[in-house]
Amino acid sequence: MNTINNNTDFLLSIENLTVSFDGFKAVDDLNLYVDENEIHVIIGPNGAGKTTVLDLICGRTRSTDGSIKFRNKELTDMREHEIVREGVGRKFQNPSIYEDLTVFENLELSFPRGRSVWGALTFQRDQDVKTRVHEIAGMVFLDELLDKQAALLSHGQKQWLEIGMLLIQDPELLMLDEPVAGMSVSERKQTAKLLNEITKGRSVMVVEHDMKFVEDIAHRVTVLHQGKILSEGSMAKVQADPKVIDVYLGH
Amino acid sequence: MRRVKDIIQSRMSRRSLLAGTAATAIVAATGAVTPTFADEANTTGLAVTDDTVQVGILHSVTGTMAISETGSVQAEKLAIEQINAMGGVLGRKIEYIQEDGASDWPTFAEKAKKLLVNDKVAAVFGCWTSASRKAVLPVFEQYNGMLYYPTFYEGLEQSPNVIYTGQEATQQIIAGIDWVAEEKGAKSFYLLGSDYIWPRTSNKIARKHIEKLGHKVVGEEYYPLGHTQFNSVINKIKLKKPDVIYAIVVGGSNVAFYKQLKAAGIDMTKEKPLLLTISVTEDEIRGIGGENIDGAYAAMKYFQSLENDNNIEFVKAFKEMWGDDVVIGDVTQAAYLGPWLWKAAVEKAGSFDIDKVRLASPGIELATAPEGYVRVHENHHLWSKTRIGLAKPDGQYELIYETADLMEPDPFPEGYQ
Amino acid sequence: MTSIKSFMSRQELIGILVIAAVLFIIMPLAMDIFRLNLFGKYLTYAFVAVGLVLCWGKCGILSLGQGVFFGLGGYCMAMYLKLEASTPEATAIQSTPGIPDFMDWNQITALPWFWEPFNSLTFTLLAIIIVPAVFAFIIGAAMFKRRVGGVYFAIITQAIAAILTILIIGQQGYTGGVNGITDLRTLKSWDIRTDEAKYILYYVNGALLIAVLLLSQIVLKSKLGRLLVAVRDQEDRVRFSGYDVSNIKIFVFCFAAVLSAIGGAMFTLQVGFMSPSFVGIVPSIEMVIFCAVGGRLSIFGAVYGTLLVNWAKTTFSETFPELWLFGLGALFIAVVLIFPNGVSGLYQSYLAPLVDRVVSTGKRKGRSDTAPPPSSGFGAETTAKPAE
Amino acid sequence: MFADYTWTELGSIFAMQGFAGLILFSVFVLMALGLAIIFGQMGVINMAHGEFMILGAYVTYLCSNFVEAHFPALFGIYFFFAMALAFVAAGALGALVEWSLIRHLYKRPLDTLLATWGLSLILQQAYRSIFGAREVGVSLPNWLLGSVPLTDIIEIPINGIFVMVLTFVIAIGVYFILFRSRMGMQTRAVVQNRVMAGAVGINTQKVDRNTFALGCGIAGIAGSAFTMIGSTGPTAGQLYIVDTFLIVVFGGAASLLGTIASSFAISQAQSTMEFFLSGSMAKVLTLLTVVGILMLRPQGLFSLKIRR
Repeated sequence: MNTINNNTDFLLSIENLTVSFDGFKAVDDLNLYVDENEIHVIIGPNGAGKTTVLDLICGRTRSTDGSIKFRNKELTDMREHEIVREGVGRKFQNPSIYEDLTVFENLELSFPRGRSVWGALTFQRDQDVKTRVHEIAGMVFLDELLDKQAALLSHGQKQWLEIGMLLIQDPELLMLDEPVAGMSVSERKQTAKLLNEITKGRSVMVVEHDMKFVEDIAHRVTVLHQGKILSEGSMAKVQADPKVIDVYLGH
Repeated sequence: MRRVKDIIQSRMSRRSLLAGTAATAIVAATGAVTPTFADEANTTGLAVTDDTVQVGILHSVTGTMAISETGSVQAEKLAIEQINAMGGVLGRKIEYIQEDGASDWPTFAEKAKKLLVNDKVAAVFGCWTSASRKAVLPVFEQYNGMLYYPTFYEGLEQSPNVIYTGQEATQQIIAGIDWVAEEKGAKSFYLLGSDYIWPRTSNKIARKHIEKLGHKVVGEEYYPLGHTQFNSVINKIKLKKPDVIYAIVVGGSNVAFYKQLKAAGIDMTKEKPLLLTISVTEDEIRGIGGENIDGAYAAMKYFQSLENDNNIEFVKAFKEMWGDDVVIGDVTQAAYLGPWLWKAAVEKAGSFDIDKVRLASPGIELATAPEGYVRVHENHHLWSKTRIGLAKPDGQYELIYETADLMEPDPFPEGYQ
Repeated sequence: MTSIKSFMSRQELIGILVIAAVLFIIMPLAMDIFRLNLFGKYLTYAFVAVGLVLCWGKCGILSLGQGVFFGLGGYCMAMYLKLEASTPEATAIQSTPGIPDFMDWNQITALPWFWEPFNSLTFTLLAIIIVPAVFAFIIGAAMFKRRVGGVYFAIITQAIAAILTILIIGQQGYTGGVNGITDLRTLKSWDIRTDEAKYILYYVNGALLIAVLLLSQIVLKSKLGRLLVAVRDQEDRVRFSGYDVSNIKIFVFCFAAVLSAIGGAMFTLQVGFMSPSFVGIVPSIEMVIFCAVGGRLSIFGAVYGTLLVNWAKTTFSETFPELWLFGLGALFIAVVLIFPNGVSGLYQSYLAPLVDRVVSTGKRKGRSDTAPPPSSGFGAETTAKPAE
Repeated sequence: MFADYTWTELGSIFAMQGFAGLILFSVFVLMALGLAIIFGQMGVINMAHGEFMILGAYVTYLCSNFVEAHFPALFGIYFFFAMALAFVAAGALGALVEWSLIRHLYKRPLDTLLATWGLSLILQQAYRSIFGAREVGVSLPNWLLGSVPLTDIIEIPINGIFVMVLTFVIAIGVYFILFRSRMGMQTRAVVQNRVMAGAVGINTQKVDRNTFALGCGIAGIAGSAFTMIGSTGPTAGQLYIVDTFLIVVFGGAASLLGTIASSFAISQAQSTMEFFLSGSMAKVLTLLTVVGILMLRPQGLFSLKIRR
């Protein structure tokens, strides 16, 4: 195996990562690197292992083998909330927000303070919190809806709210799983704008199917197929790769 | 089912009526001065009027214990009806207020308190398990009530507020063990029981007595209440080959135990080993099935098949009231004694007053008891005989042996603790 | 006023005042001491129900073993009282005077070591809180760290209730067995059986319940309270917001356990005994239904639910003893199928708007310009969304 | 603990205890199979499962009385009719309950727990009102009583063998229904993807009802078989419910094989411990071990690692 070295300049370096479910290798000896300030998009057919990679990084799934280093810190044996506290944020495919709470409360709960039981009990809604919540709500187009119960938002607004909940944590690596799925055309445009806005000063990994959207945002693209990297590089390079064409069109 | 409210209301209206019409001294609180017969009976603060007296029946009608307690309720109601038919107690008809303990001990305590404090009943017939009795005992002592408790039990108790109409442990155990040792030549015993205080205490007494006779206990075993798998202990019994299995299994476990015993090839009619129980009455046999317990011996004080005139009459009356297919077990008979013993004590005292009834109780005799003659001991238990019955496939016991004399109740047996 | 507002809305303040009025004024006036004592007994179950609102209604953790904690609290109290009742003089009749009667019946000749500390009232009071908290912590840590939740947690807690019951019954020399610990008389030589004592205990019980309600209210109105709901609805999201979900769950489970234990201790004091029949499966699940009937999302509802079910149980079984199980069974089904938010849900949808209107018309003039900015409002949970 | 016995006796002990364990195992499997279908396949917690068993037992009781009174000649084989009837009766009640109660609660598993607990209270009281509070005895044909002696110590109870054979037959039957029949395929399809199954034309409501009825029906058969070894009373069902749930959870809820394996493990452990310890402590230890293992391995003995 060509392990490069133990310390890299990459923000995130995944090496020899493998996970198998009862013998089925969903991710197979994967090597993948993410630079600072990079928007890295993972594409690939269904079942390629895209979401599994995100799950592995954020600790939702435990790897069978290999390493995931974030700022040269090993993530594979850390627990989810510890990984989050390291600065990795994760948005799920289906909007996962707290429907019973208001938009304000959703954002407030994600504010990175008072995360222990005692801290939560003594948490004060001070000016800091309010300012930050208003600021983020403005970014995700929800500043008018702060008192609305989250369950009553539209699908697109829920997606934005979840992105907002990540932003308020100010993560260094933001992972988005199909952020525009189920959105209207105008919402997609707004989302692309939003992503370009929020990626300033951080790295983003995106799993996406919508090629138009990928083209709009991607700095670098990785194509996964059957748990392995099929192709990697700029969007143009990947699109021209015959292996990729074969996988996408050959089926 | 009588509604409590109706009873209270009728009492109230009667009182106001009497107060309005005539001067028949109702609540002469001062009345210690040569009161008339009726007056004294009415001034005890109890629910007594000129022609009625109220008592409580407190058993589980719901829950797991309902199975066992139904017979006691029936017996108590029969006794009350018979007493009323004979003219009641001190010329007053007995009315009962029935409460459901729901197989739940605090409910028993709560209902007991209600009967004593709110309904001011003159006596309570009730409780079945030791746990329910232990729960109500402080209530009866605090509010000075009178409880007639029908079940054979572990002893170690003697309350001024309770008359124990069933046997305490020694009355059931000692004569039974003497009998198997003498008549059947038994030398080794396997003790088995459900895991709670009565079987444990009883087995403790049994063990002491067996050892006193110079015989041997080869095993002692307890299973949780409601346990239904006895194959392991049956295997142990087979290995140890005791002369006697001494079984104090109760409730639903009983059924499983005897069925499995039979299925495992232990034929009790062959008496190798012989099975002696103190927990299976005719009531339980109905659930077990007569064919499954055929050949077992039971040490009790009463069997439905007793052939004396009292019992023949009692069984007939019981069946008339509750249907032909009922059976009567030891506890049911003991429950039947309660109202009669209370009646006798009240009449001896000439008053319903609890303290007077208590003082009058020791020495009360009942020659009409279905089990034969009984007498109340100073310690509030009954003198009674121990009898050995042989279980028959039809679900009845055949009387094999009875002690010549009444056994003295001894709730705190010296040398057995 | 602002400090109260920060953890209580006007409606909730009214709610707590109403409960206080019912407990301290209406009931003592309306009932004789017998009924009041009974009512006090029901109130001890309300502690459990309030704990279940936090644990189950808010956080989605259904414990079918709350009876275990109720029992632990109750047994701790009972052990102290029993030791006080078992003076050598009072137990002179025994072969070993000075130990509880049931030990003597079981041939135990010396007080077991774990009974010794219960000679001290201070230790006992601490134990009532600490023992169940530690026990809940062990269960919670083992289960929640491994992400055992939902149905599995319910079944395992139920099994624990079963185990503890068998153990208490089986070890009767140390625990009093199936009879429990009975015949408790005095607390620091103060007779707890007199009517006067019952009044005092009733008021102590009521005051404790109000305190527990206030405490729960503080928890619910803190960020932790909103986190509980968040954990129930989107456990993963909470985790990926950087919270250790298992710690939150362990906390709320321990909190509910301690509340139950306080209820259990008050039960022992008011009823005068403790037995394994409050530890097992049936009482535990009945306590869940108290909470469900009241409305699993409302701590006030839980109190009313407890009182309502117990009142119904007593009345039903007095009038139709053979039928009350039908009624109770139907209640279970109805509360799940027809009104999952229980009494408080009915109140919220029918009565609350009315009350609100009446109260706010009186206050509107004074506060129209001092209304807090919308963003500091708290979202009331109104959706009928039972925990899964 | 072995010192009291000779070697031959020890041999016999293990033989007999093994057999006692096997009977217990059969009992557990019978109890748990129906629950494993309902809980494992549908995710419904049926706290009234024990009451469905008791329904089967009461049906058997009625049958035995009826046959004894009207067709004494057929008494030897009435048990088979009784079991079929028990299956039908419990299954029919199951279908009714599914239709009136369970189908509204598929998305709220904890609520099914409460609702079915309520149902169990109602059924218990119904039994009590109809059959009386006392336990009823079911008379068995003679060929089911007694035992086959192997050695002078070891005897094998016939009803034990009968229960074992019955368990085997039913387990095979369930396997075929779930994994080899169209109904089973549909059931599994609905379990795995309700929406998709509906989209390809499976009547999901009907499948749900049949699955639930099947589970209840098996409980009915189990109850019928239990009349041979246990008691039949209104509240007897409650004795089994916790054990049964633990078995299913311990086995890994979705796995029938797991249910069987966990029945085996628990029954053997319990029956062996019962021999050397007291019955109460054996029960406590067994349950504690199961709970302990479940804390370490919450998914149970057998479970598929699945992608989320």
